[in-house]
Amino acid sequence: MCIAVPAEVLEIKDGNKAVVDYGNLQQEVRIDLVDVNVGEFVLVHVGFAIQKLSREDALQTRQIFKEVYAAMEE
Amino acid sequence: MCIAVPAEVLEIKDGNKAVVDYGNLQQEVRIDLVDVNVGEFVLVHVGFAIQKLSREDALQTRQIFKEVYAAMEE
Amino acid sequence: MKINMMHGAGGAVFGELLGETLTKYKNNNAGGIGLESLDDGAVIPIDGKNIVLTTDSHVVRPLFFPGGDIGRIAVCGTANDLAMMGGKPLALTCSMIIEEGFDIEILERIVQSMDSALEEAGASIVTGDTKVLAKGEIDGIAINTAGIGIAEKPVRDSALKPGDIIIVSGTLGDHGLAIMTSREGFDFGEQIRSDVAPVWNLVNAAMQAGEVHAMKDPTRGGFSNAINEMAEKSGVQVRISEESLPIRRSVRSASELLGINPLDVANEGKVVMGVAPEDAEAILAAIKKDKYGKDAAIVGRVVEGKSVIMETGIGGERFIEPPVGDPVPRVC
Amino acid sequence: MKINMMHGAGGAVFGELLGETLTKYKNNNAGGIGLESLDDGAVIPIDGKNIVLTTDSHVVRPLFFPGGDIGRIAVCGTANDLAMMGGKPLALTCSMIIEEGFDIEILERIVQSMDSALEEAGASIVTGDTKVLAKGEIDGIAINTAGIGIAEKPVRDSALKPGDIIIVSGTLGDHGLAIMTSREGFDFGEQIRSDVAPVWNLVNAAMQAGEVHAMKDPTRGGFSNAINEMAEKSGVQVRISEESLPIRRSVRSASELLGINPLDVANEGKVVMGVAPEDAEAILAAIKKDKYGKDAAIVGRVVEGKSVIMETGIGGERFIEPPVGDPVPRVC
Amino acid sequence: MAEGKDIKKALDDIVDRKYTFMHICGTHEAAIAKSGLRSILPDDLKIVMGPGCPVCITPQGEIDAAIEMAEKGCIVATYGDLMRVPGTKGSLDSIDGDVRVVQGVHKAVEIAEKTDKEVVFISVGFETTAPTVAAALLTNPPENFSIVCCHRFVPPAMKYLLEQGEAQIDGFMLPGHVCVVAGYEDYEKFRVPQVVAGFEADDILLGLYMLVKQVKEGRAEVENAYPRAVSREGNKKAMEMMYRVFESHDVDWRGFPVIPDSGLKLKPEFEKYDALKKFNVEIRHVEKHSACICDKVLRGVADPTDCRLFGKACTPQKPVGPCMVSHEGACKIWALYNQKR
Amino acid sequence: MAEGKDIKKALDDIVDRKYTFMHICGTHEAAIAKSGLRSILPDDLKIVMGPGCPVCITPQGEIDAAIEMAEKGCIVATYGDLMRVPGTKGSLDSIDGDVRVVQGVHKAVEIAEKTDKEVVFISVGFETTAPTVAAALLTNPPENFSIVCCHRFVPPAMKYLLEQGEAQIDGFMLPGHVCVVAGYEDYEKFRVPQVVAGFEADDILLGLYMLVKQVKEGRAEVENAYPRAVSREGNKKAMEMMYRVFESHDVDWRGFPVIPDSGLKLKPEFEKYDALKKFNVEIRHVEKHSACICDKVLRGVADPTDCRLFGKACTPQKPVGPCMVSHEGACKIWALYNQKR
Ligand code: SF4
Ligand code: SF4
Ligand SMILES: [Mg+2]
Ligand SMILES: [Mg+2]
Ligand SMILES: [Mg+2]
Ligand SMILES: [Mg+2]
Ligand SMILES: [Mg+2]
Ligand SMILES: [Mg+2]
Ligand SMILES: [Mg+2]
Ligand SMILES: [Mg+2]
Ligand SMILES: [Mg+2]
Ligand SMILES: [Mg+2]
Repeated sequence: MCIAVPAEVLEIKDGNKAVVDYGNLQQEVRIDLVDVNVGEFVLVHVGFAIQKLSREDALQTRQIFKEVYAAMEE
Repeated sequence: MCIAVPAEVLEIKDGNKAVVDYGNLQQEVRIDLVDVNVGEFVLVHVGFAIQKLSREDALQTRQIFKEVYAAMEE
Repeated sequence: MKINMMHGAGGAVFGELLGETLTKYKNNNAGGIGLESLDDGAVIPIDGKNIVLTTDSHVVRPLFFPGGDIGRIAVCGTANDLAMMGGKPLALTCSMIIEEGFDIEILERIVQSMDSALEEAGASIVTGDTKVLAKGEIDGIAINTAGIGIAEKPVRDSALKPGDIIIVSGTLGDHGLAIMTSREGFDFGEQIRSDVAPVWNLVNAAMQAGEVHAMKDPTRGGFSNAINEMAEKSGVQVRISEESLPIRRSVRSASELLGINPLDVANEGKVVMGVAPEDAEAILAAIKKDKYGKDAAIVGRVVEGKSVIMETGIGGERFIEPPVGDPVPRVC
Repeated sequence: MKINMMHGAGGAVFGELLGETLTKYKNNNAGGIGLESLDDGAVIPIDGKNIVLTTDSHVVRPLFFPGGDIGRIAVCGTANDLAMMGGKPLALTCSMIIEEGFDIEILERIVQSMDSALEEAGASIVTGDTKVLAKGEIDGIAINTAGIGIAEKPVRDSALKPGDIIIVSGTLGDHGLAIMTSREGFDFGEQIRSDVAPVWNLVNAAMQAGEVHAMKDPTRGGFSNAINEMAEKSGVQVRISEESLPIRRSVRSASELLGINPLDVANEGKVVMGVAPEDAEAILAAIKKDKYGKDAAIVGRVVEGKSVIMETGIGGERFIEPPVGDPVPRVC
Repeated sequence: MAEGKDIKKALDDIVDRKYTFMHICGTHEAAIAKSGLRSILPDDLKIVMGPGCPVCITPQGEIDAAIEMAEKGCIVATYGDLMRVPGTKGSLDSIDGDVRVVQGVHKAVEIAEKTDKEVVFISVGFETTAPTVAAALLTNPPENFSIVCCHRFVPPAMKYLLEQGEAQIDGFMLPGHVCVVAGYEDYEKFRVPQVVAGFEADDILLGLYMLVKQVKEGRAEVENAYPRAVSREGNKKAMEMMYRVFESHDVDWRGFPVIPDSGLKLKPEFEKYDALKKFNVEIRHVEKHSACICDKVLRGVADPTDCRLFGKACTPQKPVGPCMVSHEGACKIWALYNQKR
Repeated sequence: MAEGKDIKKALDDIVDRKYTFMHICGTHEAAIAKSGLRSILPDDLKIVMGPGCPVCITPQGEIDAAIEMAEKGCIVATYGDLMRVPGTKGSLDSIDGDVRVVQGVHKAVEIAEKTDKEVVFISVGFETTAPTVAAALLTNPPENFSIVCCHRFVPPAMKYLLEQGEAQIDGFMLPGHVCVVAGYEDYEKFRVPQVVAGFEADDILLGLYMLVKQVKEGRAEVENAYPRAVSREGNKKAMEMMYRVFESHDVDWRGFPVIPDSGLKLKPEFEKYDALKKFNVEIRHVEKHSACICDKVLRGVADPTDCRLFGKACTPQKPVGPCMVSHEGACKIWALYNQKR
């Protein structure tokens, strides 16, 4: 029930802050709630990163999509 | 040092009030400071009649003017 | 530096702001009479036609007052500025800025009043705009009208010539004193009424009757301001005869009571014009035939020199100066 | 009933106020296109010439924002409304309402910005008006501009025909999101910039390249509002392809972050037009040559019926509705 | 859109009878509406909205308290969503005070750092949001900062809803971003089909597909269609921070009664940030309209017009239940539709 | 205008050397300016303005007190004249509070009768005005009404001025409307030529004529050129009412020191109407610039530029003495003239 947007971590700053990129749009967000490194992806909600997004899991979703689509094609 | 305007008393009202006419302009003013009757003239300052104007004295001023003018004409 | 209330009252302080800030456009003229003239409006020649263009924002308080309301002023003010350029009012725009919480019934009354003023002025509101601001961001309502008209022969406010006769189209000070006395609680009721009215018909009659050299409507800053602007821009001296100035008895009484010069306050349905001396009587007669021109009078004449001089009732002279700031009722 | 903020945000609630109160003038037309049309402006035929007239009051906050300021908007907004009627901008009026205490240096910056926008738009401010209100009676400044232009062939917003192709002249949502993010403190700095610009040149190029049937600038209420007005007034259905809508990546990111539909917020340098299908490619090419038309795109088509339908990326359909009230950043 | 059409076909194939699923998330509703997703679903497949935004279910008393803070001269900061939610005498955007929209709690703290005035953050939100507030309170905001804590949890509300009796709902699409933080273990106690879904159109379609499949296969478990962001345990660090600052308690929801353990309150050691205590403001419990049948409307067993408050005590201008607050609420949609006729 | 020319001729005839007279009344100055009277006087006859309006001589501290009342949420009512007189940090018309211009004290009382708010009337004025305030206080204004009493008397100021040493002034035109109320007996103690005059141009010309005549004849008495309104004893009823409510005390005047018995204060039985006591506001005695030479400027023995404050500590924006406050004040005229150059 809460808008959250994926973003890439560009820079880690002091005071639990990081600069992230949402897609041609950068903003400083708080990273108190996650442990992240530059180059990783996070979900940002109300200006806080609330979770890391892993590439593998993202792929896994795509995998499920694929299975559905494959099922249809049978 | 105080703007005061002559007016004719048109009507006496309750509560130390009177309706006066300044010349095509009527207003209710306070008459606490003077004893006046309808038809008499008063000087009004900040919405209060501050003095009666007597016709005779008015004439007397005109008389002084006249004397001055007469003096000149000699 | 900060804007202060004096900046809004016309006159010298406003003049400085105008000169140094508000007119600093390089793009200030579309071929005819432009912003540089600071006249009642602009003139843009289009294929031999003179299109007159003008604008005014209206913020009068109270919104309804004896003799008129903000809607009637919004229409007449702009129609009259067109007329002052010699232009017949044709079409007006209307842009309202309204405060959240404003009563829609009052809005309806304003619109109705505008419509009946349009009827009288022979013009239409052809396009508009509305903005609503949050509570406290504007006090009630502000109405801008702009307008266009067509002038056979544009008339400037700066073309007085020595020898010209100065005519005013009616009594002076009515609007300003009506506003002030209804605002400040002097209980005068309807005894002093605004003169707000459209004047194109009387202006047109005057122009048909003879040579009108210069015109201006004595709005903000009153007659004092208008006649000074005309004299200064024309490079002439104007001499006004105090005793010939048409001032309603009730207005004179109120102005004495309040310590306010009726020449310093706004009129909304009046014209000051400088006319060729040989045409003066004909023009005056033509104006007097109009509904809004009955009290018209010759009030002065133009001579070589500068400034505006009042020839007073006792045979004295004084300057008529543009007022500094909005007049306030005084007791001393 | 009282005015509320919804009344000022365009859309349905404002439409009611418009219909029932603000357009109740009997005197609403000077011979051509009048107030009854609720188009971007009016058209007044004078001796075979089509004079276009329009007005807008500008109250944008903050006064200065990435990509523009209130002065640039005041000039472009009115110049563009003229262009939307097919009119070449010629002359503008400028009427300012200023709060006591306003900084004169800021005023100077606004005037300079207006002047350079005029330069670009090829127009002039030829007449003006200034009112000063007491502290608290207005919040800072409001600027009204009205303007006139000349249209060879007036263009209405109500003349879409089935078969027409819908073109937008560039990316959508830039201005609205720039304003919102600079106002609400999202620290985006200059990453999202207003698109405020004069569009006469690209409009003119489009009209030279082919048949432009209808035009409107998607200002208040954004593209959603403009396209709905066009469809409803024209009595047609418009079908928009979601994937063809040009939206800047940064604007899209911000709109996702804020939960705001970029189609619902204002643009200040964009045009929505319906053009003859056979001319669509030529017109698009002409627009793309203009400085402010690089991102122009064909975004939809007109069919018989009513409403505006979005054909979504997943092959679905939904209505595009005019927004109710000003969008607010959301978290859910 | 080949893909979209393909999915539509997959769903067409699998849907063999009427199915109704409920999502309980405003962001799901927005994504569904934006993508026109309902227009491509098979006629027999319905997705309806539950009590899904933390704002709609904020009771009037909490809005009133926020307004009272503003009237006392505090700077009130909150999310844009809350601005137009009506309390008993108006909404935050209709009052005179200094009310500011912020992106998050940290921006409200920044305001407090730059002013001497009192800054009160109206802290709404579900599990997704509460940890951000905890994080802010754990980093020593200035003394002039405080919050009105209005946080609520999803599972207790779902539990309440399910306990009201039979629902014409075949399963639930769980709120992806709530589960990002809280995980979905808590939902496993509910004996209904549930799928956690993301917010792309594809995510939602996948969620629906998995829900239909689960129903058809007779299962009633929690599946995850959003694994790129959601795990069973959620974000443990975030949850732990949340419970360092807050503890659960019983609160009422707009139109609902008090639901046990469905809200958060500040722990004693953080009471100095409690705006209600600081300014001695009480949340007036606006007397519960027992007549509100939102729960039935939400469970699909009643129409808004079956409610005797509908259009009378309860209108879009003066809503009683959450179904009348939310733009996507069934009661509001019915009311606006009737107004237009 | 035959008449005007005739008078001019009469004065031309009688004026045989340089004469300078002082009026001490703003209303005289206004009438002189409006009628262009100076333009018809013989070159050798000058009429200059003294400390003639009750507003200009109101010290900053009293303006500051009025502003403080407004800032405390009182409705402040006063005459228009006072609106633009600067205190130490602004004038009444530049502040945010509720400040209203009224015609007289009774209108301020009416405001109080219609509101629950406190209404404070800033009560300035000379003998002419003070009795109207007494009349109002004697007719039981409501409890939420009070006044800041700033009334002053003319004769003590004139006495002070005359005691400062030689003046280049041949005589005084006495303020007609002050004398309407107070009579002119009090002025008979001054051993200088004086004439009470009215406010028509003719009245003033007559006054001047009588002054010149008195000087020429070597007299130094009080004559009355305004008998239609003024008598030696004045309006006894008004004066008596005034002294029922007020008693005289020592006050300072803007730019002057404390002048004994030159002001009025409320008698103990009317102290409940004393706004200063009611709201615990003190009139800060803005430290006297002993350097102000207004008295010398007024007596014609110094020019404004002889004052070392002129244009520095004392400007039209921040005036020190009354000569810089009044529009007709010598210092203000000089300052504005210099600004323009
Ligand atoms: S109409 Fe109102 S009270 Fe009735 S169910 Fe809907 S939200 Fe609840
Ligand atoms: S300049 Fe100022 S201080 Fe000096 S005499 Fe004049 S009023 Fe007094
Ligand atoms: Mg004018
Ligand atoms: Mg104008
Ligand atoms: Mg005008
Ligand atoms: Mg507009
Ligand atoms: Mg003119
Ligand atoms: Mg437009
Ligand atoms: Mg427009
Ligand atoms: Mg526009
Ligand atoms: Mg003007
Ligand atoms: Mg158009």
